[in-house]
Amino acid sequence: GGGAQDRATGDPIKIGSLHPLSGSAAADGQQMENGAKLAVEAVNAAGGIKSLGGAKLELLSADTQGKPEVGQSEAQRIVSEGAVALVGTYQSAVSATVSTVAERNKVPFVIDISSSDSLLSQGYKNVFRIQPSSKVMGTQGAQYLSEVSKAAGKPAAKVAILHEQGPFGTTVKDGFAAEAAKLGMQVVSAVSYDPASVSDFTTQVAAVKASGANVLMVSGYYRDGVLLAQAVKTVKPGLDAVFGVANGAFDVPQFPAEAAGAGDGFFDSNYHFDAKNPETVALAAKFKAAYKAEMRTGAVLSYDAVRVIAAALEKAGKAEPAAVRDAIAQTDLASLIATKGPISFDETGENKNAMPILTQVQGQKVVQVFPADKAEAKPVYPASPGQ
Amino acid sequence: MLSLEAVSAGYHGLAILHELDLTVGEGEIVALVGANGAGKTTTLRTISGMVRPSSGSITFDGRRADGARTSDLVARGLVQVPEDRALFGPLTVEENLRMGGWLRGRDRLDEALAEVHELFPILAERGKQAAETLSGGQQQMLAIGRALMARPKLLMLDEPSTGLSPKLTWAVLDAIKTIRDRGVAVLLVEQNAHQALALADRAYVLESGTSVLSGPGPELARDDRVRAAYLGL
Amino acid sequence: MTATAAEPRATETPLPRLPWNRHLAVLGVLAVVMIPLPLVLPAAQQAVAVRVLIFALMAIGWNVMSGFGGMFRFGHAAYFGIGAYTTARLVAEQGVTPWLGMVLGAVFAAAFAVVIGFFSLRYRLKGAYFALATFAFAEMLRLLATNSDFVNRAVGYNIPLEPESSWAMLQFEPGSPNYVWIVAALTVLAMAASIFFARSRTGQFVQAARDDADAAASVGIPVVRCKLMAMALSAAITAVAGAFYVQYYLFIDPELAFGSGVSIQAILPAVIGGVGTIWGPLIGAAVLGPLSDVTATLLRNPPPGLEFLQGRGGLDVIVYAVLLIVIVLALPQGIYGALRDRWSRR
Amino acid sequence: MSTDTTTAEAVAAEPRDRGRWRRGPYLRIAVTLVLVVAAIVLAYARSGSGTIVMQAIVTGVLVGGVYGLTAMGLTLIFGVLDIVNFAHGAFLALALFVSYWLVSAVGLHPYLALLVCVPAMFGLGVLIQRGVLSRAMGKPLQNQLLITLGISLLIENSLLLFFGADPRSVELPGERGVHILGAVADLSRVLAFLGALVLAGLLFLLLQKTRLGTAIRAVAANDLGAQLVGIDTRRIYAITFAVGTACAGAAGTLLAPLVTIEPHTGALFNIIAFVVVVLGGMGNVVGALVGGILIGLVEQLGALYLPGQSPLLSVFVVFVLVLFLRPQGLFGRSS
Amino acid sequence: MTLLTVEGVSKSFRGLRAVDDVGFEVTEGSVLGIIGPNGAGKTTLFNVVAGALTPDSGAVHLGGRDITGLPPHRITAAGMARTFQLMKPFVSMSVLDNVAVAVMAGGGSRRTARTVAAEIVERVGLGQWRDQRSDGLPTAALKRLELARALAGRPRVLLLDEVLAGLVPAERAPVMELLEDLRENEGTTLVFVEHIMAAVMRLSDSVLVLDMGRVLTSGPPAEVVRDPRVIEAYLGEEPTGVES
Ligand SMILES: Nc1ncnc2c1ncn2[C@@H]1O[C@H](COP(=O)(O)OP(=O)(O)OP(=O)(O)O)[C@@H](O)[C@H]1O
Ligand SMILES: Nc1ncnc2c1ncn2[C@@H]1O[C@H](COP(=O)(O)OP(=O)(O)OP(=O)(O)O)[C@@H](O)[C@H]1O
Ligand SMILES: [Mg+2]
Ligand SMILES: [Mg+2]
Repeated sequence: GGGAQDRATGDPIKIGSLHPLSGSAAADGQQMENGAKLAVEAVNAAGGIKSLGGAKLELLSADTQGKPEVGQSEAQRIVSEGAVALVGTYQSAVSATVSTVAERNKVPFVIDISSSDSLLSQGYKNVFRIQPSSKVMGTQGAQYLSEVSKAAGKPAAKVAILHEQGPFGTTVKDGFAAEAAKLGMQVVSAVSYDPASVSDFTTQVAAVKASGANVLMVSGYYRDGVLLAQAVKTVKPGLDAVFGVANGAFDVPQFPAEAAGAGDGFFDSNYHFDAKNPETVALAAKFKAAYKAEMRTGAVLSYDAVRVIAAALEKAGKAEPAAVRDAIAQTDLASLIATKGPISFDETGENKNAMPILTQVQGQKVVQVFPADKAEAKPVYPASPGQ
Repeated sequence: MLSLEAVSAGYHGLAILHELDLTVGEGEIVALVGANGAGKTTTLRTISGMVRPSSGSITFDGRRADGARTSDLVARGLVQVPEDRALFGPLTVEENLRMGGWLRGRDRLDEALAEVHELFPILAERGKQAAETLSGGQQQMLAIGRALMARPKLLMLDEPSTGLSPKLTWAVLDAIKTIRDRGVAVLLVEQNAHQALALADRAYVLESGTSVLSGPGPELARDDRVRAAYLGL
Repeated sequence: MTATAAEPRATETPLPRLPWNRHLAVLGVLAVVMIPLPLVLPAAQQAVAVRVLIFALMAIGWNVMSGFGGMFRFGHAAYFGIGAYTTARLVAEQGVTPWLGMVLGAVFAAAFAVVIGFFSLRYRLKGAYFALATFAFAEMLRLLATNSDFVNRAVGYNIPLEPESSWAMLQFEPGSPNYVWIVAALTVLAMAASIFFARSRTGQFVQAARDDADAAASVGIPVVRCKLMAMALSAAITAVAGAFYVQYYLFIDPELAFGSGVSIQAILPAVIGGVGTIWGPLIGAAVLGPLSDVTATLLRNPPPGLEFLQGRGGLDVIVYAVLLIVIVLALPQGIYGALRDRWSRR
Repeated sequence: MSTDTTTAEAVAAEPRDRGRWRRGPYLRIAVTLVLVVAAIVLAYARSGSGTIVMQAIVTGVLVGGVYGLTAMGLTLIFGVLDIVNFAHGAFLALALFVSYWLVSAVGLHPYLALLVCVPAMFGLGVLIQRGVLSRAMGKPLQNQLLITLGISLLIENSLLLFFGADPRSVELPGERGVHILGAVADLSRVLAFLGALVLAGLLFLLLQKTRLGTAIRAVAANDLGAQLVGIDTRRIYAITFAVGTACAGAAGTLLAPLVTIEPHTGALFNIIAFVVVVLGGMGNVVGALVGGILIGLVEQLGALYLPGQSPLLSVFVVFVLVLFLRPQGLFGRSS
Repeated sequence: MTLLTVEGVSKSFRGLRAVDDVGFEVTEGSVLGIIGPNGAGKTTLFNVVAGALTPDSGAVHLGGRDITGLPPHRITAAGMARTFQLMKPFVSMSVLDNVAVAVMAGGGSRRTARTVAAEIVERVGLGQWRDQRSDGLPTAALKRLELARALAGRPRVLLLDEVLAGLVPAERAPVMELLEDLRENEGTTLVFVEHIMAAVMRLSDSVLVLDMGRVLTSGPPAEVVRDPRVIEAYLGEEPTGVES
């Protein structure tokens, strides 16, 4: 087990934060690291962990470089330096090796982002996840599409799917397609692509145009999302909507500007910070002041992950990993991201109340449009993307 | 024109040349003979700046030449045809020759080219052929021709006849004389010591990196020590 | 010989004895020294030690073929991945002992190496072309694995955690010295294999063929067969590294197994340590493995005066990159190569 | 060595595939074309839609032009200096960021950035060659590989440090879809393709028709020989490497409106660029363009045959086949 | 008894007929010298006979066995060894190890290989270089190393491509003596290419003259050198008197 017992009173309580601070995912990793830092500062500023005599938190940060081996040995190091809990890590492969370190050392690990369903299907006792699973996102995405299009009086009948070929995109697609069939939507084509090497989508979008689909569902990452927007603008496929599901681009604040108008009207059904929550809005302002960058959802998830741990410490009254783990399992904490309810974990460690919300690019900004209680604006449907 | 004074040089700290003295005068053919491994090639490489002397001095045309870079020495008129010819294999014969005149003005190039073609007519005939597909003898002629394109004041030849048929050997040695007659000094390393000495105005005998004998070529050819050691007589 | 020939450099001495036995002796001493190591190292350092030794295994494998054999490969990930996936699939789906996976993985990798190697040699690929062809094969395996249900597509495999420590399943308590011992033992075995190979008939032939294949064939060396044997051994050693990797990290996916980063990791230590030398890969791994940890640690708590560097993303990699360039420039023969040159100079 | 006919000895190393593809490049080009046409017909049969196939062809050719563009500097450095330059992608990324900076901070037109980016990258190339790579000349393949790997890590992470990790983009004023043969393409992509054609033409002229180009080829053929005709080989090496990086600079500017600009963007092109270099024959800039287009077509048409498989798979299959049939690349010389 | 038979061998490079319908026979224990202008196809002929190149047509028989198109190592195993005009040492190895590897490749055991190799090294006069890496050796030593390696497999036929080129006249003598010794005392059959006529005259029983890939003439050395066609194509008129 961890060396938390050695903690002399007055020493800070250590929490490990493992993110890709360099490498190809550094943009998100640094956001998340900053989110975790802000959470620690917030807890300390509010008087620390009161049940432990106001003990302060200390964040032990590590750069996983996006490499599972590095993640593993850094996690091992942080655990042996006395961390009582870990947050991380963005990439599923890295989360997988960090999970084994957590499980074997019996130190709780709260995953902020990593979508792979297999992470929580190992029967591990010490691994929890805040974001919704890929399957939930796929299913929920189909429901949103159905509801929004019906409400607009133009029900989505034929849907074409374009998804990245990894486990993430595939699982999302499967969940979406199954639910879409139930809801009476016809999936006319499902084409996958390699997000690492794709450099142009015009052929795929031309094929979508030829297929007569009225909605294009897209599940992928940031770079490919931007490319897709460009292709849609070029080909003008005459769709009612480009509908992202767990799309890594369409709900990112920079996206509208980067796509230079090409992304107008794009939907994304994704886990997202709750822009209607004043606490979140305050955090966004703080984030911007501290790091000179627009806050993304990832930062909020890390923020929440650290808060989950802080709350568990408060509840346990002991800075011991095992006690913290048990307290995390009992979490009941209001979230800064849009959810169905407070963060609370089921027996596999999945956040029961995690859910995606629907955003849309309107007037060069990403706004929340659905469900109604989270909506900042009304969804525009049909959105006639690319016109 | 060229003089080496007490030059020592070698590879990886291992000395091959020991305090070597050598001079070549204006318009002279000087031959350098010696056993295999005596350091003939090393001498030429040192003069050309490919090997740095560890001590001693080299003067060429009245200026210090040791420590200078090979390409600068070429600019000063000191040109070598190395043992392995160092042709530009994929380039055509004509391109090879034109590269030989790299440092010369564009206008004088055609003139120089004509002179080389006159000396080695085969090179004109094969102008468009890639150098690497020439036969050994043709390659040797090309290497000499390329060196002449730079209009050297001193031409150094390292074993120009090795591997050539007897007929071509005569041709090459003959060409060397012609070159000298055009006013170019020649420093010649040659295995056919007999011919080399016959051809040379002066010669040096190199042994273990130092010159042990020197004098007019034909005279050395009659020296008993030389006959025994190098001519195998 | 004539009297005027260059001075003899070597005097009449009895035939020099080759230093093979010395190599083996050093290896033995090293093995003994390794035994208490995990007992004194803290858990985090043990993790680094294991990573170093996995690198070393890969580099030893790479060196057999690319160092001794001169066939510069840029696709060792293929063998590593075959070893890793064989083990992972057997353990995760059949619950078979990983030791079997290790052996089978080595066999499969060797077979794959021989087939690919045969075609590459048959079509006389050389130099950069050979390197890139091998790279292409590794990439093809990665793409196939990513899209094949047989190996779980891009999801890869999680190795189930055992409830108890188990030698049979190669799983122990976290921080157990057994991990270090096992990978150290594998490394010692690989080193021994590499030493024996280098001194074997085939090994000598391969080195001759590396220097000049035409000359080797002309003295009667069956060049293709020898090279294929080197490839097979090389692949097998690398596959063992892959198998152990899976068992230690308990996770594998196509990128981890077949990605180009893996191939680079096999090359780095060998080049830093000394290509084509017996000890190069091991020394290189020992230097490089902890290097990134050292730079990361240094920048986590920067020395006085450099505090502004703290927490800048990417800086640790920059320092690492600069060190890498400096090492390669300063020691072109690798660390062992440079040391050996210095010794022999004396 | 005091002997001759390197060629006759080299013959022993030549592949024994007598008779195959022997009749010079024309037959090779014809065979390649026939295969391409066959692939197109098959793609049509498979997808059943002329517009989609047409779109795939147009996109393939245009994307291929971009691949060729990224490979041009690489093939030059590879062919002449014999350096497997892993840093090429990083140079590209650097050029992308320079272009981005020129457009966003200085307000230049994206293509005017060429005027700054190309000379700047040329200068950087000289610095890197003189400062670092010249010390590794003549060292084995793997040493240079590691050095360029180090340089690429250095550049990418410096970009990360200075520009941060957030993705950026450059917008081409007047960007729109252009209709070509019933297919559409971004204007910027068409312009990048034209840029690739121009660049290939310029490099070809430089290498084949100028004195400097002949000197570059001479140095590539025989370093010592070049010194012996008075060529300052150090200078030529530096210039060649710099021309290679300047190509990356040109490619970066032309690509800037097309891609998401991140420190790692260049690395995405690296692998394909290597494949293109080998396909086209090392040191052959026109080959790089043709190879790039071929890869672009394979990728796009391959996606029609095998939807769901990564298009890279078909690229690598074609690559390995070509290597086995012609180990020196489609348009390379056997050496 | 005829040991080596070459029948109508041809080999072209991209249209150039480097070797054109060349045939000859060598009886056991005899010495055949091959001469001809540069580019006549001598090295190419060797490459074909030794298996480094496959002939376009024609056949090679060694001791009655058809060895056409066999890979080089099989031909060596069948009893034929060759040297390279452009020397090809195993540069990372010492002179002794160069030869020891060749001994092993010829079937020698690993234990005795170095001892056997040491004898050969002495015999060709490389003793003083024995433990030196072969990459810094002077030309003369490299030529001898080629010879030593070829001898390691105890060949019945030895193909020598210009082993004397690059040696000063005085150093040619011991090598020629060695070749004579091989032939006298071990019955080795020699086929050699050489431009040094003194050696050709002294060593060969018969001479084959190639020109432009074809056999120009063949016969006893004294006759061949008087043939006007040979003088025209190859020997030329010496300006200053024949070297001895
Ligand atoms: N690159 C090198 N590295 C180490 N030693 C070398 C190198 N080149 C030559 N030598 C050594 O230097 C000595 C002199 O060699 P050099 O080539 O100058 O002799 P040479 O007189 O030209 O002989 P040859 O007639 O064989 O050409 C030889 O002992 C040789 O081994
Ligand atoms: N790879 C090749 N490509 C084209 N032509 C070649 C090749 N190899 C050899 N040749 C040509 O074949 C002919 C015969 O060459 P070969 O080396 O056999 O001549 P040689 O008689 O050994 O000459 P030398 O006495 O100069 O060594 C020459 O014209 C040569 O240019
Ligand atoms: Mg010499
Ligand atoms: Mg020859």
